Amino acid sequence: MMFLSLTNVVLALLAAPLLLGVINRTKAFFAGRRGQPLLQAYYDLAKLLRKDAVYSRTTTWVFRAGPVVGLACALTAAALAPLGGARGLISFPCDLILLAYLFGVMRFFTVVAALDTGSSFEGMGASREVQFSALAEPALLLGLAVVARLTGELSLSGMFAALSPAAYAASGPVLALVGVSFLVVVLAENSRIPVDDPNTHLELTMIHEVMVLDHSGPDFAFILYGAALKLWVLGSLLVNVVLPVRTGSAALDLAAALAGMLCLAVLVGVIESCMARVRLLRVPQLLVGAVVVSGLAFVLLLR
Amino acid sequence: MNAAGFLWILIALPLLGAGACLACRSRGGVMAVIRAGVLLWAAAALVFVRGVRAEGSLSAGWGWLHLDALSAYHLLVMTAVFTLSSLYLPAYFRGEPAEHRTDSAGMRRFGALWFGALAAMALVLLSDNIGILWVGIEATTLVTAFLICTHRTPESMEAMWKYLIICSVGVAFAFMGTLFAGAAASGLHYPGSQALLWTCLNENAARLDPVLMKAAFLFLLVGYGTKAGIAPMHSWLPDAHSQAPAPVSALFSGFMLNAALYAVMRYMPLVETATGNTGWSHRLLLFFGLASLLTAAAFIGSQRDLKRLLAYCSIEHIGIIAIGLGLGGFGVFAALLHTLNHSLAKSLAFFAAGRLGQMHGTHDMRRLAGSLKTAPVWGGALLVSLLVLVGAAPFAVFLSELILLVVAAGQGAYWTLGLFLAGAAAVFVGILRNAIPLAWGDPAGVPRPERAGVTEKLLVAVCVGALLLLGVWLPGPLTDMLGAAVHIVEGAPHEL
Amino acid sequence: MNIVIDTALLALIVSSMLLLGFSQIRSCIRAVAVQGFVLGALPLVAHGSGLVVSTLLLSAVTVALKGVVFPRVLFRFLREADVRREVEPFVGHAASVLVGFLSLAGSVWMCSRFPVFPGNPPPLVVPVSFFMVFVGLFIIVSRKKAVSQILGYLVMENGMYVFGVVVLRDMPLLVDLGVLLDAFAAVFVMGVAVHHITREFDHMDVDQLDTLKG
Amino acid sequence: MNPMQLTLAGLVILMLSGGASALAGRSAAWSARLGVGGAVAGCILGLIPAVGTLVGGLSLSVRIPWPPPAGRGFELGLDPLSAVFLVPMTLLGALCAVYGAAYLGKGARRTSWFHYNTLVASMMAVVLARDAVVFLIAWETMALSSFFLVIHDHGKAQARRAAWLYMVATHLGTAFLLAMFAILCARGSAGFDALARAGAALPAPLATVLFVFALVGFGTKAGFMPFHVWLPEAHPAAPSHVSALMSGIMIKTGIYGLMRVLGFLGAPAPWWGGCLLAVGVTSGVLGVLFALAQHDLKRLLAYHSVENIGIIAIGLGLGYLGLAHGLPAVAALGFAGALLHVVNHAVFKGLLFLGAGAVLHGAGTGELDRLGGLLKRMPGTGAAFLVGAVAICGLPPLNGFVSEFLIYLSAFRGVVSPSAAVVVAGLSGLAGLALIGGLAAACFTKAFGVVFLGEPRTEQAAAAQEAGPAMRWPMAALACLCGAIGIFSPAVLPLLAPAVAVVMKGAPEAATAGLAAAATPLTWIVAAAAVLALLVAALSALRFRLLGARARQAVTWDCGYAAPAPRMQYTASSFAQPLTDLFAPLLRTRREHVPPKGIFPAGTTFATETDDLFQRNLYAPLFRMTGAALAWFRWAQQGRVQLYVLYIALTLLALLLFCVE
Repeated sequence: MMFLSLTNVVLALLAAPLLLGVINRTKAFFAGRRGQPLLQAYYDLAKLLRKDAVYSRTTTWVFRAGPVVGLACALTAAALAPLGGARGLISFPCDLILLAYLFGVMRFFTVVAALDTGSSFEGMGASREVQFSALAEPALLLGLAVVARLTGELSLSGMFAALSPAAYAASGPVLALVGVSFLVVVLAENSRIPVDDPNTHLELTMIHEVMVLDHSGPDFAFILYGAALKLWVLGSLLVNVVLPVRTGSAALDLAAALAGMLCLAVLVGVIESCMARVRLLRVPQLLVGAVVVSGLAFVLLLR
Repeated sequence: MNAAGFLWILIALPLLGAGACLACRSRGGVMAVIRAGVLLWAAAALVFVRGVRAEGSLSAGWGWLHLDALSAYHLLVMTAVFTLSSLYLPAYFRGEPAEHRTDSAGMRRFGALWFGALAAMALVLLSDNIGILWVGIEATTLVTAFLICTHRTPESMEAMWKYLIICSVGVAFAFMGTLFAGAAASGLHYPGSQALLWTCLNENAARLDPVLMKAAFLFLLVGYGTKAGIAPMHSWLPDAHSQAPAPVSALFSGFMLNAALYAVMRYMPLVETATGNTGWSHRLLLFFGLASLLTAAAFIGSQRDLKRLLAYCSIEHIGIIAIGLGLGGFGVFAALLHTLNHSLAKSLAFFAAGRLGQMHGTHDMRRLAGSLKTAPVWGGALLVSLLVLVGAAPFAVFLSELILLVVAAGQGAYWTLGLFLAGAAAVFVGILRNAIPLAWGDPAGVPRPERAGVTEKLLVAVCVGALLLLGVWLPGPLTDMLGAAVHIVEGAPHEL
Repeated sequence: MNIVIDTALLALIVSSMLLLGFSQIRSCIRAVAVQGFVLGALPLVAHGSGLVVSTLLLSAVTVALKGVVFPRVLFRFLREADVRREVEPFVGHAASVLVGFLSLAGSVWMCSRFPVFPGNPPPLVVPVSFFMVFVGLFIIVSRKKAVSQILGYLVMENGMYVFGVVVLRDMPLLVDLGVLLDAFAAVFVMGVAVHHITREFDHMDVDQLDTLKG
Repeated sequence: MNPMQLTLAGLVILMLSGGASALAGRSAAWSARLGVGGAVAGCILGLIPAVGTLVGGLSLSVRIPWPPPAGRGFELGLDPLSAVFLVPMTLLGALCAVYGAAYLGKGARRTSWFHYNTLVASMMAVVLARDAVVFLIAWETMALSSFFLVIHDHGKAQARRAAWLYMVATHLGTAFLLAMFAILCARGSAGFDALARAGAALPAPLATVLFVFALVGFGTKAGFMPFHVWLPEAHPAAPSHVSALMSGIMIKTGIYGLMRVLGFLGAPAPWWGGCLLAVGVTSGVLGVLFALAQHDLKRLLAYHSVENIGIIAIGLGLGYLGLAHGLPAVAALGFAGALLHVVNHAVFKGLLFLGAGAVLHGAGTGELDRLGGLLKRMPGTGAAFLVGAVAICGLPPLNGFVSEFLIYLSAFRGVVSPSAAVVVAGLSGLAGLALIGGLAAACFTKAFGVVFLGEPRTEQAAAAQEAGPAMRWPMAALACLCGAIGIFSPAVLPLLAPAVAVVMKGAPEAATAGLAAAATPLTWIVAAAAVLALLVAALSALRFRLLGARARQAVTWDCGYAAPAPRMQYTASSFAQPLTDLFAPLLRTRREHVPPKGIFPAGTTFATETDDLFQRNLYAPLFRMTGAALAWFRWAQQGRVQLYVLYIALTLLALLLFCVE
């Protein structure tokens, strides 16, 4: 069991950047291009780690602390997240709170690091980031609460281990709704379309990217890697809910889960290719929608 | 020695003092006479109060003079108020602005009237004959009328006239009530000299004619209530208090109102026993008490004149005392305790108002703003006394009001409870809204300097100290005396 | 004996009515003086059985004060404050008289609610005293001149005096005298007050004393 | 010397030193020395027995036969519940005194320390009182002394207005308490044990009424919405060390009173918990929203007190729901979370207000949009403030997270519990907490970022001075406490068990059993925190190896714009604008806007003001209407003496007609 959890974590650490590659390839496919190599993210990281860094004269130690703390949080979160029926490395009742709040810490420090530069663009991005996450958090927790109520378990590992196709037979619609709201959360939290466009380059329209405009070199590598891990962890929650494959053999379950992650990446790519970014003023409605969906799921569960 | 025989001293001494004042040459002389006389009188009064504590009650003059726990307690309050006011007088008259500075003739008249008031109120407390009781109350009206217009201004004239007419009419009703009481008693066939003695009436109150007693009590309540400033008979009070010189206002609020209320208290056991302890009179007092409280609450918010504000505050507190009497039982205890607390606090407030008014030449609160800066001693005194009067802990008034609430709750009188709290809250808001600018606002204009002497500082310190002490501690003797007084008002013995 | 008392009471009623009707302050004062004399006679007839010294003294003092001194005092102040001599009522004279009748009826009705008074006095006494009290009040309320107010107060006092003398025969003399003294002092003080007021405002129109309000 | 005597000694020392400092007011130095010395000594004397009680779990009481009339005696007691409040009270009292001495400096008045020490002493008396009369006297004294402290800077009209609002609010609240205690005392004596007996025997409707009274009365002091209106006015007006004390612990006496009194009222009705929960969620969400809309640092912090009181109320609500539905685990966790949050909020809110004071003291303004870049100039203050900000956002591994986690745990337990009411309650509770958490993060990234980061927006801010050591050390101590409570949470939790047992009126075992559910998670959280710390260390080491000193300095990326200026930075208002727009219907922000016109626009202005929802739409109109209604009575007294006599006559007639039969 312990071994499985470890492999889980290692897998996350290794495979997280791959998701970005998959997403890009999917988008390239839809755009009819060959696109970057799958492992582009890894190359970028390697290059960035080797580069120097430039710091604004305005900044203080807070600016430097941002990426470090962010990545540390992402890594810790990775240790919390279970996948494919295997328990997370760290697992206890209500660890989901810790998970959510670790991302909270990550966000907090990214945001203050952005504000440390005194650049109005980064301030803009920071302000949007806090707004959207403030709305995404209830959606995530409500969804998890639904799962908890459904399985009677309080720890992530416990509740996801208790999920199974049988659970779908019992209360499929509930889980489906939760899945939907999680998908929105994943997209919003990782600043993907329709909430944010990762490869736009107009400062005025960016959210997450604009916050890290001034980071360079290893710092930026940390941020990139942290983002990838965040995508992986949150995605794994979604995958856990959407396809709880329980063949009995842990290896098979894990493989299925990995497949699920890749599918998720593809799905994100597809969404990014065939949807436009919604107007910033519409984003809150989207997130509130996610909250409502989770609530709806709970009502279905209670009745 | 048997102190009782000399009760008449308490009335004679002030009369002598009045004479002495008239004989005096200078302002200073009058002041000296007042200070000496009142202190002497206070000493004598305290001796008799101790006598009452020892023997239960004193009586003299073929039973026409009588001092029991109830009157002794009021005598105590009266002593406190008169002593404090008399000690305050010199400071006040020294601080008079030149434009209306009392000349020596005016001073002589003031001294004489001051002693006259002392004598009249002493008569009220001492006389056992309800007829003489009435005479005493009427006398206070007539004597104090001219104290109001010590400084002769059109307003003070007007106030004096209203005071005179309204109180005379009211007290006339009280006379009618006294006559009715006599009529109710005339079935007892006492020899003429005792027919109207309260003690005799009290002994066989059960044989008094109930209907006549009720009618009597109605007349008395309206009559003495007018003098006590119970709404809706209160209308003279704001005018008189606002126009009278500060020491006189202190006297009015500090004791004259209580004296009238004391007269009502005297009749409560009679009518209750006569009508078979149905709580009829209590209900009336409760009603009028609430009426006064709410009237004060309604008017106090819109006052601009500091002394008028204090006058309405007096109406409120008289109402609170009446509520206590109306609740009966332990409520009477609270009411009597409240009498003392209110008298001390209100005297202090009027002292402060008087001196501040002299410094600014007006009592308009907008002009008095920032008094803590301009006059630390009296500004502070005013702030503290206002806080006490709105019932802020840890001061004495808070305590008596709290007891009152507990009693009300104990009787399930939740409406009383609610109305009391509502009214008190309204008064609180009304007063505090003015108190904050008064204390801390930006001073308007430059007043004359304060120059508070040692006496004044001591006066303030003593009042504040007493109020603070009474707020956290009741001395045993006081409690006992209050208990005995409650027995008297309640007629039947009542466990505390 | 009751006949005499009833006549006296009738005299009081009539004088009060006239008081309501008169438009000249002087005549009002005279009416009150008349009442004073009647009241002075009252103790004699009321305590008919054997003329006691105290009774004589009482009636004498009464006549002296209510019949002689008060009117003189009032006339004097009226002279000093030489102002128009009309009463100037809020309520017209005819209406006032009507009110008088109503109050008489009312007081009769009200007194019917009381039990028989001890030592059963003639039936008309209590209603008349109530009536006079009401009339006095009405005069105070409905007249503008300060002097009228004093008159009203006097009438009230008289009414109560009737009650006292007839119903409380054995009221100690000292109390009676004290009461009379107080009444005198009251009138005197009010007179002095009017004097001062006329000096301050050079009018004695109470209606204009309304600067203090609220 | 037994603990109670220590506490009493502390109280006496506080009072005496306060008086002495007032008398020594002629020499400001001595006044400060006496006051501060006495405050510190008294607080330490009070702290010792409190800690002893928490560790030992025993409860003591002492009755001094000196009677406040109508009371049974001057009766004090110290039980775990009191101790939980007493510990932060004394700690904060001492630290704020030390800070205040330096903060006031020349601005001290001769009575400053008298009122301060009286405030501390009366607060201690409030939590120690075991007799209704003593409690009420202490309660009113507390109100009065804090009133004097709020109006300390009475030169400002705004301070006077704040003090007036505060006094009125607190007095109206006290009116409800008076009614409640009167009704309870009337059923026996004034001692708390007697009140408990009386309360247990109350008929249900009366108990309900008393619950409402307690909620309103204590809620006004605690700052529950909608009774909070005084709070955002009074706390900014007071000197910062006083704001820290008031916001940190004084408003908690309301929570204490509520818990104490609800303990008297017999078994809690199910809807009480629900009511508290609703109040909590409302206060929490609205509080943080209004905080977002503020641009004065201390006002912002004051609104956050409302928010945190809301979080505490959520915990209490869950607790009482748990009690009512027989779910000891939910109850214990809820209460424990609430109590711990009381302590935590005292620590970090005290820290934040002290930080704000340092900013005020150093830069001369608390106006967010006039500050900036202070971290370079005030490194110590900035670091401490950052710790406080992270803590108040409830982020791990600091103390705020622990208490919120306990409440979350209780909520989730409720969610998986059988009874539907508790499920819904738990769900709304955790949804509310989540929303509050997100918004709080937004608010404090704004506060910290705009004040301490970026470039100074004004010369004032550029010339800011770091606070002196006497002001920095208290902040440092509090910051360390934030960390310590977070790290040692598994050790802190058992200390709460006795207090929770008092609230649950059950055996300590029940409470301990309930809290056991939280033991494992807290241990794991500490482990995770350790991992986090290690990772941070490792990563920074890694970056240092990669970069060494090879970091170049440059200007901030300005998108190619030629002349960037500090004024172009994102301001607090603009940072919060998306959220405030989103909740505009609630906030009703007023805007004065002169838009730019033409090609070369002249002066253009934009200003927003968000005044309190309830103050503007509920209380102000209410007071206006009452005033108008009362003024209407004045026609009755127009100065006509005839009319006055008529009133008397009519009264008499009416009485004669109706009262004689």
